[in-house]
Amino acid sequence: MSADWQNSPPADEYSIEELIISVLAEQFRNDDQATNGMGSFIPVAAFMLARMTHAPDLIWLAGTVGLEPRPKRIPASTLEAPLWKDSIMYIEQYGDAWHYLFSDRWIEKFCVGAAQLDQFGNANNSVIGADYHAPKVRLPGTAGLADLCSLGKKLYYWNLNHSPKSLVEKVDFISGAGYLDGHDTRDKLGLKNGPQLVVTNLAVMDFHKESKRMQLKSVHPGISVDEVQAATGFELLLPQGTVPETARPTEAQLGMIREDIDPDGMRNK
Amino acid sequence: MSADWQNSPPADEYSIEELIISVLAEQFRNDDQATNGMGSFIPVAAFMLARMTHAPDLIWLAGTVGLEPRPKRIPASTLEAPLWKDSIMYIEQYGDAWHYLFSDRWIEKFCVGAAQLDQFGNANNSVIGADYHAPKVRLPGTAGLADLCSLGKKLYYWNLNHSPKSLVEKVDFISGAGYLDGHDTRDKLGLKNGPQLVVTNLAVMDFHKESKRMQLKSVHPGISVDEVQAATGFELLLPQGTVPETARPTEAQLGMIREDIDPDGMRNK
Amino acid sequence: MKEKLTTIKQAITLVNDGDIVALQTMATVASPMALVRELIRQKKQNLGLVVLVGGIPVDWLAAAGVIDRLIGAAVTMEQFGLCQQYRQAVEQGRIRVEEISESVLNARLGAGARNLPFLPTRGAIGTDLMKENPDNMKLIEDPFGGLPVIACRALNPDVALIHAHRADRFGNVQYEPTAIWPDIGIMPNAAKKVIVSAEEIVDTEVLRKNPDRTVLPGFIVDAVVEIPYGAHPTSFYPNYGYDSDFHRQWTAISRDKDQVSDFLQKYVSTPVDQSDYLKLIGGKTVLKHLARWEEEE
Amino acid sequence: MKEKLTTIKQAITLVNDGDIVALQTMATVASPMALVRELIRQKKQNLGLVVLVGGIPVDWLAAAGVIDRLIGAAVTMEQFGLCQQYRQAVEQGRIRVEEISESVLNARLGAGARNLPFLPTRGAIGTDLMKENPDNMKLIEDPFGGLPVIACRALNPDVALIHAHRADRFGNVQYEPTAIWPDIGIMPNAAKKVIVSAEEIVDTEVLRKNPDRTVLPGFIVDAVVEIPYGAHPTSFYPNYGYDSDFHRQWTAISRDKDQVSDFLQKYVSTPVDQSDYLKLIGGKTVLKHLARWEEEE
Repeated sequence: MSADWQNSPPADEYSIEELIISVLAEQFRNDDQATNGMGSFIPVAAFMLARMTHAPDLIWLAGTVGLEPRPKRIPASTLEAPLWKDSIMYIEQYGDAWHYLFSDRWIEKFCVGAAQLDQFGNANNSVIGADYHAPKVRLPGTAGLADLCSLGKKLYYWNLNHSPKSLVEKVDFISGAGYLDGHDTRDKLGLKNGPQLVVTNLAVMDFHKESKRMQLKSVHPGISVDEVQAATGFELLLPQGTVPETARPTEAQLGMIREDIDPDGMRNK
Repeated sequence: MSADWQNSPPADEYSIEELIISVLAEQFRNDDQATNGMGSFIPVAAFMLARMTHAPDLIWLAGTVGLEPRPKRIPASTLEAPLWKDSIMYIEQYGDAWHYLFSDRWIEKFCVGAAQLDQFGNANNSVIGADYHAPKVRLPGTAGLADLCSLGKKLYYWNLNHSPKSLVEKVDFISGAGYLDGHDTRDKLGLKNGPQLVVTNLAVMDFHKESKRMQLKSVHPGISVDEVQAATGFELLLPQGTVPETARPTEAQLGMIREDIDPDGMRNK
Repeated sequence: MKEKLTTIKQAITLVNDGDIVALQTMATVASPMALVRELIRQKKQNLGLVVLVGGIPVDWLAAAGVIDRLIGAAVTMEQFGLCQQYRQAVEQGRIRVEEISESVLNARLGAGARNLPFLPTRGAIGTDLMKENPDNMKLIEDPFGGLPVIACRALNPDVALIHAHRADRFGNVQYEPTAIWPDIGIMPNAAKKVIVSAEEIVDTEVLRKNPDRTVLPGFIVDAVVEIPYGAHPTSFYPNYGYDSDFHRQWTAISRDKDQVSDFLQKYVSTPVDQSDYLKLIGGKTVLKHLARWEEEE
Repeated sequence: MKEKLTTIKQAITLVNDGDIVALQTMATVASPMALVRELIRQKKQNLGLVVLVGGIPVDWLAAAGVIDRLIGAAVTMEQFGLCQQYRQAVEQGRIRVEEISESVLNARLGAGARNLPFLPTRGAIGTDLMKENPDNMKLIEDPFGGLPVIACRALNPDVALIHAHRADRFGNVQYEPTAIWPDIGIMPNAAKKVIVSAEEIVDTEVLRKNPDRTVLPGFIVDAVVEIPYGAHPTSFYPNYGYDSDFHRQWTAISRDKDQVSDFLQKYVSTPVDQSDYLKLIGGKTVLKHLARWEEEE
């Protein structure tokens, strides 16, 4: 743990990936449990950063497989063995994972990307287009997202391409349940928690407490509210008063990301 | 494997346990899979005997845990590690056992004892007496028997104390489903197979094809049909013609039981 | 990671009167006997037990009046006979038994561990277990038109008591390759709290050498204590066998109230700690003998 | 025990046209690629695939026209991108997808393995997966009055294809300590037939040294073949990493029909055996490189 991370000044130069990593890292507390899926270089960097700074006891289940691993740095895949090097435990993926991951008892937080995300935080990683059996684009598929969204997880979405195509009024297919039609439609199915935050290359959004509509939380340095709205496929709710600026990563955080966590730059791939 | 077991003459002197072991051994074929539970010295001896003679490929899951073990001899417990010495695989008992044991896909044959067995092969290892919550006798409990009886296993019961108390018209409590009320009452619940044979200190019984009532199959040497009937708490069906005599164990079988399988005499405990 | 290492006294204060306690135990195999003795010393009351197949710990807890109900598939000490104190208590209506089969136990605990309302089984269909247990076992139709199944209601014990080969101070628990019964394979996953005694507390580095042998992650464990020979008189493969002489001593007197009281006084109340207990049961001579496993002699 | 050792040609004749084939595969992890190539060589038709997360083998089987339906949670090669041949086939309606989540897959296969008509999950509630799959996912009430669950219909694939670290000639299969995904942890248990390729065939005595590492008992396995590097170009921990260069070669041409045809001709049809294939993919130099795992350099 870097001794001076708490007093480090905000950095002047940073990449958008580094900003997103620092925003996500902030979401993880010392008594949280988190896990990552495939292609999750940014969340993995965020977990590692949180563990090196304010949340050393954050429990991390790498790739849903390895408990408390010690990868030297972020490897080329977040779903291959080098990520869970030196784990304390291997979670068997049919039985154990059902207890720890596919239930709402443990591992509460999950960071994930989605091809489409709508105003109520519903996620689509399945198909673009109206015809499910002859789609315009066949996406990878829901993988575990459908489960995690419905099983009381707190979901943190990241999106490097904030656009009206990725943030849409209504997803073509619900691969992961957000707040469904808003208000209490999620609660009524007995689904706890749900989407918490959406961090993009332009802004940070959360969800309105009552209506469950997506709401601007902060804009990144140099980005205007209008720019964010113009890049969004639906009307974003605005917070009361001035929209704050997203906190920049600190120099100390950047040092850790660039030198310790991800010297190979997997976060940019 | 003893070379001359096939031509060995019937023995003159043998214990009732040895007779029962040889009768049970006969039930296991080369392509069968079998397992044993607690306190199962007689079935274990039968499996070992079958494997040393006519069924060398009989798959044995020792204590439901150890696949194809090589115990030196029958140990003092059939549910402790010495029984599954040198196994090829340990079957994990929550997940794997559900697939291999608590389904009707694998491990078809099971030998078991029951405190009470009725005319339709229903078994009781739970309570003696009418009041379930203040029974006359609290027996150990069903353990896995309730499952195995309902999950398409072929069940082979042994009983060293053939009496009107152990072979009763109706069990006080069905801990393991036999043919229920006989005829097609078992079939109607979709339960396959069921009790095949009851081997006691007096006789061997099977079940009538249509009525599913217990039927005398053979009487042990020196025992009369009347003696068997008198020791039975219900009317036994009789086969057509003369009731045959149970085949005695051979000299070769006795040698294997006494010298190789069970030199410590666990079968008599 | 959070510190979970504590004393046996502190650990057992996590058990409240009236709790449903999931207890690792087979007829003579691997049971957290030191934790069980501490339950008796702390005079816990009205506990319910969940066991797959209960042996001597069930008999002791029955004898000491700690338990008033049991959910399980069987209670017996196999070749040492029935648990007489338990049996008397049931016959006299002091312990209420919810007898379930192994697959029903698996289903109830599995549902609990997954936070599902139930899991199905087709084991036990046609038996009287269902008739006596309509609150937890219901026959339901297959929505796809197949055979009906028994829906087994989720069971989440308040606390699970486990003995293991080793653990670190953060509650990560390892088991040596051996039989993994549901009492270690599913009970702690379903329980709301988990208390573990381990033969030894090791550095986390030791666990990292064999991550496949870690059976419980620290985040589900609430307390861990170091108790060498913590399963005596039950067996703990490969470390030591069950103590036949001790079991026979117990069964010789276990029908008699006064003798039972003396026995528990001697072996449960008097020893000040595990080391004291181990001296009492015969010390190194006996422990060396058990380490050889009697069947191997 | 019964002999199960055979040739890859014989083993794959156990797969019939139209079968539902459960395939071990993650994005870039452990897939029985030699068996997959043999499916293509034998020109199997109208196969359905069951995958957790399919990678390059799914793309090849789509490209070769072997499969016409897929039951699975995702298809992607992670950092190497989408499976373009698969994607085109789905978009053109040549492959029908039953997309299910991981817990639904677990439930469908788990029910199959236990011979239960269904298992429940509360994953995927509220998604559109259910709407598209009413035959296999039905919302049912909890008979105990709790929240409803999705009943997931039992799935018993006709055959499972598995690659493992070692096996004996009787079909007992071992896996080294590593991630155990559902493709090895439950798929073969649910399947009606199981075909295994292993890095090496060993004497049964070798398996007896580590019975905890045996993942499949011989009695559920129908055929076993020895195929060193049988998972190439996917990874097989700890033996070898995935072949990044090979994956990139594939993705560079995988949108183009003719180039795809040439690629499959070269790597699938031409090699006469595994040894020939290994020479073709770069021989010892490449294999040595993969054995080091690129991340560890």
